Amino acid sequence: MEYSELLQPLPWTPPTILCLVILALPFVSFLLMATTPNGSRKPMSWIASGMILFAACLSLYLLLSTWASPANHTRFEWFTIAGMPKVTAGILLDINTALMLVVVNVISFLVHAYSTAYMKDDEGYKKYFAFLGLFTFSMLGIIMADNLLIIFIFWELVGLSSYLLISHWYQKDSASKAAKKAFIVNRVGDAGFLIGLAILWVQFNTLDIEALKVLMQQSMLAEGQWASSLGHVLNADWLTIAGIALFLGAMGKSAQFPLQIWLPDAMEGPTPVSALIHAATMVAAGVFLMARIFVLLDIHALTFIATIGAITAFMGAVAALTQHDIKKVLAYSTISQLGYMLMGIGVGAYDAALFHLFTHAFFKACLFLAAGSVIYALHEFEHDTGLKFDAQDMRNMGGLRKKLPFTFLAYGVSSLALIGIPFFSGFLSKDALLSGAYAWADVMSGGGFSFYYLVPGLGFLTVVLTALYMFRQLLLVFFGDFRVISKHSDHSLNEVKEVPFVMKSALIILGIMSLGLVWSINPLDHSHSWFLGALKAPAILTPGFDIDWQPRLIELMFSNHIEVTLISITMIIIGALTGWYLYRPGSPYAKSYFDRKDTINKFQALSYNNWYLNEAYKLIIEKPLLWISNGLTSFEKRVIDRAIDSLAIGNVILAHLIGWIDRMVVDGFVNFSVFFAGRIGVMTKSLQGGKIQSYILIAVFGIVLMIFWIIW
Amino acid sequence: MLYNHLLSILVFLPLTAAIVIALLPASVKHISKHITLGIGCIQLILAVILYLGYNSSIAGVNTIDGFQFAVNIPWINLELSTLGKLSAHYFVGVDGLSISMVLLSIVILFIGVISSWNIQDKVKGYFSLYLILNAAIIGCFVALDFLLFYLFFEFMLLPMYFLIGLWGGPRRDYASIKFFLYTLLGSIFILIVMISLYLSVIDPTATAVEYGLADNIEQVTPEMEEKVQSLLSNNQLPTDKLVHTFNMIHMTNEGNYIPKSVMDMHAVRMILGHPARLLAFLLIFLGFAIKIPVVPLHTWLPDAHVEAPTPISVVLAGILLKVGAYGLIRTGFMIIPDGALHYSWWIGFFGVLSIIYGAMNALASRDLKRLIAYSSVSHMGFVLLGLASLTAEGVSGAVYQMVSHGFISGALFLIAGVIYDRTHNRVIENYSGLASQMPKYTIFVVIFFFASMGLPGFSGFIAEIFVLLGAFSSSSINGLVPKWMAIIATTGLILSAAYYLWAIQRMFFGKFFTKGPVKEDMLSDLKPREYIMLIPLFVFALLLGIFPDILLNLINQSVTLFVDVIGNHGFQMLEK
Amino acid sequence: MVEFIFYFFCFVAVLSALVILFSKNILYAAFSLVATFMAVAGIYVIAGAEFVAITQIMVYVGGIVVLLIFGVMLTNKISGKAMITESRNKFSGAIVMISLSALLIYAIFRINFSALQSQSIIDNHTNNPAEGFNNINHLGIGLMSDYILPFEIAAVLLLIALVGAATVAGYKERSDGH
Amino acid sequence: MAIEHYFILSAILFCIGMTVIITKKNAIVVLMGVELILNAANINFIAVSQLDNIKLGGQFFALFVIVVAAAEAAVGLAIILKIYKYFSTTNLDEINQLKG
Repeated sequence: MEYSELLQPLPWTPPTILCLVILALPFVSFLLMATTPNGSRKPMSWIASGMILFAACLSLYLLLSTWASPANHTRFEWFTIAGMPKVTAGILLDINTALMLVVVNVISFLVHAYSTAYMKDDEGYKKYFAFLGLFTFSMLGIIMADNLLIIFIFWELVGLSSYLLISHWYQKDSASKAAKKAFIVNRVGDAGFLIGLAILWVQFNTLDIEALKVLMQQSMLAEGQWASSLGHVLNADWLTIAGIALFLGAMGKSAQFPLQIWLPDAMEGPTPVSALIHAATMVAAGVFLMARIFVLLDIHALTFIATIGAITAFMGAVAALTQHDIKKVLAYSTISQLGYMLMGIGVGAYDAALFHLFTHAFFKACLFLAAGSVIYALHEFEHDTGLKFDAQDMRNMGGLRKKLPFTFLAYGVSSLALIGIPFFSGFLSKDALLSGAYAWADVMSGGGFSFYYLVPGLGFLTVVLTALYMFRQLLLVFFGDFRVISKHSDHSLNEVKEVPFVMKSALIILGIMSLGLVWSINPLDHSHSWFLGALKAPAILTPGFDIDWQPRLIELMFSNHIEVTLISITMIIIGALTGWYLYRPGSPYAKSYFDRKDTINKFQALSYNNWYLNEAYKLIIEKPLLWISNGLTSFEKRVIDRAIDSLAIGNVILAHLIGWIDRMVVDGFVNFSVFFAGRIGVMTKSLQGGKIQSYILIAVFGIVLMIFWIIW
Repeated sequence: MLYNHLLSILVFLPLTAAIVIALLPASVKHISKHITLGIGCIQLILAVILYLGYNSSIAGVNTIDGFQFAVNIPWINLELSTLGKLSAHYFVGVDGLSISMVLLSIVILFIGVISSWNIQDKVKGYFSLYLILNAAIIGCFVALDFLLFYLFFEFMLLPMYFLIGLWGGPRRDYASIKFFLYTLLGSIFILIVMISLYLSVIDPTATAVEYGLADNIEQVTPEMEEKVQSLLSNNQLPTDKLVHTFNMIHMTNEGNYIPKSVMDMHAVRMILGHPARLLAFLLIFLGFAIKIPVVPLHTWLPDAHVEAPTPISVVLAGILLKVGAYGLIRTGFMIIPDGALHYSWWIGFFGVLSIIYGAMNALASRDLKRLIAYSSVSHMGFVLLGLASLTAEGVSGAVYQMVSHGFISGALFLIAGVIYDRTHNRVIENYSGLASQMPKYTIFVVIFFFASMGLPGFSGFIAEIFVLLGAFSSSSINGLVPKWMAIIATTGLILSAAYYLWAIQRMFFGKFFTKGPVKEDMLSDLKPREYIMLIPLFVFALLLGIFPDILLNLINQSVTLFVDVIGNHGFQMLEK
Repeated sequence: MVEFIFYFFCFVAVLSALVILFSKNILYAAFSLVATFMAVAGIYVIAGAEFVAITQIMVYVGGIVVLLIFGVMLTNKISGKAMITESRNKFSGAIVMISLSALLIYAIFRINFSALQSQSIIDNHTNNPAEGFNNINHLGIGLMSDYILPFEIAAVLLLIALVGAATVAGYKERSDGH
Repeated sequence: MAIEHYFILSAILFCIGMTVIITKKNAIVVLMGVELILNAANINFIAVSQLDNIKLGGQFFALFVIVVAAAEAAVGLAIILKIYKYFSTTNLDEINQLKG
């Protein structure tokens, strides 16, 4: 029937075979690193990097060769479950996939290369590279898979590799706790993902994305019921819930409110890992997933996504304002940027969201690696001088631009990209996103004012905050005095050395990718971007979706982007000036900041503690959960077990009772009858006591009885 | 020739060996473990033959001809004058549901032998009991005659009791008696139902012979059986010509029920105001629920696991729990489908309750083995939920979970055994940072913990996801299990991640130190024998996770028929 | 007056009978037996049976009680001590006897004597005996006519009893003498 | 004189006599009890004979009873004497040859 057509196996084509090779390379690297002896770790790591480089080249070739060509799809039957259409698996290579392949492989390669220097003295060097391979493999799996089930599988696997990499320094309690937290929070999202899958499975009995698209289009929405062409009927709400549930998966992985708490903690992992996983690729998987299933979402789910995205963008930016840790700032910034992307998905700016994903991947990776360089340099400094200080605390840094000029350059370029300064990549993608959001608010509110404007409003507000915290970071790290030295005057700044070449080269490549010119011929207008030209938002196929919605959005987006650009530039200037004013070298505010221990007001505390989400979770979920668990255990011990025990004891008592009854009653009866007979004998014998008077007595007694009987 | 007797060999070979070991002179008692290992090897070879010879396109389930490797020999025949004739057969055979269990059992039992290699104490007794257990387990999975099934089912109890009670930990007396009482209680419920079924069901073939339609069993044609059944339904058969049977397959056939008997499907008898068949299902469910185990009848499990020696924990978690689930499928669901449908909401509810309750308790466990035991409770809840949904996905998922949990929980108990072997202490907080001291061990722990929490790539994932899909779709396909149960069950996945990761974090990560009675020099990394045990389980869990067809091919036909029979047939009956 | 005498005799009879019952000394018992007999004889007189009363006194007091006292003396070695007899079965005897007497008295009160008396032919004579009516005459005539056979038998019985008594009491010595 | 009074006296004497028979250890005292009982019976006879003045049946019976009582007393005493010779006691407790 229809299913056999929908899910028919599709043959392998050269591009998909290439995909398979690309997928296999990191896995082979993982196996190599996992099985080879520790002695050969250096050369093996170079081989691993080489394999990723090869994969990157292949994916670049793949991108170029499949540019603007229709999607390549290969599908094969995976397994059969009783009475159901076959469960398939396969590779779906479209433009998104090809682009993501390049991004993941390139960044992965750069991180591999960077790590050979960064991790060179680490005990777990081999383990580290193995897990990097595993991660790359899983990430590529998400990108290529044509089936939500497969995506889910790799989805969990990236969670696993993220877990393993965060807990790389497992001897540190904070690292192992962070890893655990990351995995569990991701699991929460995954549970939602699973429910989304279940809803789709119930309706369509398949999870193949291409088939789902067809089936979704065929399904009907009428009278509050959502009927699939299979005849399965659900309440229409489930259509929205399916979208939201799938988004829940993305919320977990992409650290969206309220599941963003794991990402800052994940900075416990090595910095290159943070760059690869927690900035560039894995956290973007949520965005990628949403893009994959974009056409299956309905308007309510989209609104939900946009709202959550905007809230997260704002919350992340606020939290980034007051962090001391150089990586934490970047982590919150990542959360914020991911919020932007998902807001983009939610507002229908599909292409802008993906565009931002790619630009962000590069500049954020660059930022992280640059931050890694700073940390590396300071660690070396710490090592050389024997000073003890926290190499990640920005309050200890300052003035490093002189000693780490190269790092400063990369950091500056990518910071500007992140802030969204014109001529840098971030400007293009962020503007596209904001104009999309603005257009969406216009469309949704139907011209009048409404709460929909809060979404672009939060977006613009976040621009201010982004500029503020990035300027703050730049100023704190690279300008002013090197504060460790100013505290310990017997050392000089000269002892801080620039990082090795291999690290620098990674920064170069990523820094270049942060420039606007790479992405667009006209770096002031995102609509001229070659990139956006290639990405086109697909038409949403959900039943009951307004067909005019997307064209109207695009129309408005084009018309409003000039004003959006102006607004955002104004916002950036405001943010940048505030940042400069507060944290310029020698400013009183900055001075007081370096000395104080605690946050000075409620707002700062709120920001520093990431809106107290951790505490809230502890209070609302963790504590009650543990309390209930312990309660259940003691309930089991005290109530169930005791009931069982007392049942057993009662049984024993009953047995004893029955034993007693047996002895006393049953045996007693026998004994008694014997005793009774004997007694009777004794009694009658005693009557025959030879005592005549006794006989007479009894006779008289008899007479008494007789008289008694007669007169009554 | 071999095919016909394959199952019998599988059952009676260990039994014979048990007798041989019991008769060994004390001077050569050390070879008893070699004998047991040899039997295990032979069984493995036979299992391969079984797997290769099995025709997965035949469903079995409720058709006598559909069972493969079947042997059906009269066993007990009694003339009961006016009560008719009693006939119990030695009837064994496998279909998709049971062959997976048989294969699982053989593998786990083999691994159990390797794990028992270090037993020093009362070697002869241990291994002969182990072999008796072996025979009873396989017998239970292949028996198709209720009496035979019950016999094997009860037979498992005794060696298990002694194995826990004699070779167990410090509180073994308590644990073994608790185990014994619980399961004995369950058996009694099953016995009641078995007898009432026996009184209600006839063997149409034998009755045809008895009635004079044919001279012997070979000559009986399906038409004759139909004639017997129509005569029976019209009350035209004299009672002394009825041949009562324990045959489970006959029990699934509506036509074989004596009108107005206790379990009659047409005119429902009421007992205490409840339909007798529903009560019977309830009893069967209770009986097997203890074995599965279902919260709140599970408290024997943590104690039994904690006190049992490692190999016995492995067998207990890997196979014995599955006997409960398998029995529920084979008897409860197949014979009384109307009851299964009527109570499906409750079955699903108890499944979900087990999932959450088990996970919560695991979260609060301070003992590694207890944690794993509770995780077993939690995972067996998925089996129940899948069965309750009675959708193809759900039931497949449930059967898959049974097999998958067999491998994974077996491995988990081996893992707990590794640490117990070295330190005789399983309290989680006594350890920290084991990853730096025992890196290889840690790798296996992480692998199996993740496998158990349903990480994709391992068998548990396929099982759990299909159970959840099935439970979710049940409400729109047959309306048996509401959606919220599936949604709550997914939180079980989160909780399982929580307790496993927390355990990993506490025991394996962090700075290396030990507390309490545990000394640092006790901890050495894995030994070759332990690799031999863990690697096969790892391979099986991985294979089943990546190529689910290996198992699904075996069970698909049976599951399809099973769902079809119960779904359609049961609903018809329930309406009556 | 007659009632008073009757009750007096009743009182004496019962009292002396109780002395027999409660006294430990056998001789006291024997003598109070005499008193009882005398009182009973008095009651006979009141009941209009003078001859029986005389016979009572002669036979009992003159014969039986003397015999009894002889018996007492013959069976007790007199050594200055009082002749004491113990009691036994006190409690059960008391219970049985109290209940018996209670039952008897209850039964007597249940009897409707007035009906009995009204049906009696001689009803009037009871209260007013005819003048010149002589009991002894009637008794003598009766004994020699209507009751001759019992009278003779009683005589023979008495004879046999006395002979037998003498034989029993004295036989042993002779047999010993053999 | 109401006839019940005779009956009541007779009943009381009978009971006392019976009690004497049952409780006393000495055989001769027991014999006294027997005499009391016979007297009680006689009282009844005499009382009833009041209702039958002409025929005097009660008085005749009373006379015969007295005669028989005399004979009984004679024989009884003879036996007691014999017993005393044989057992050297008249204590009935010690004479338990009839003990089963």
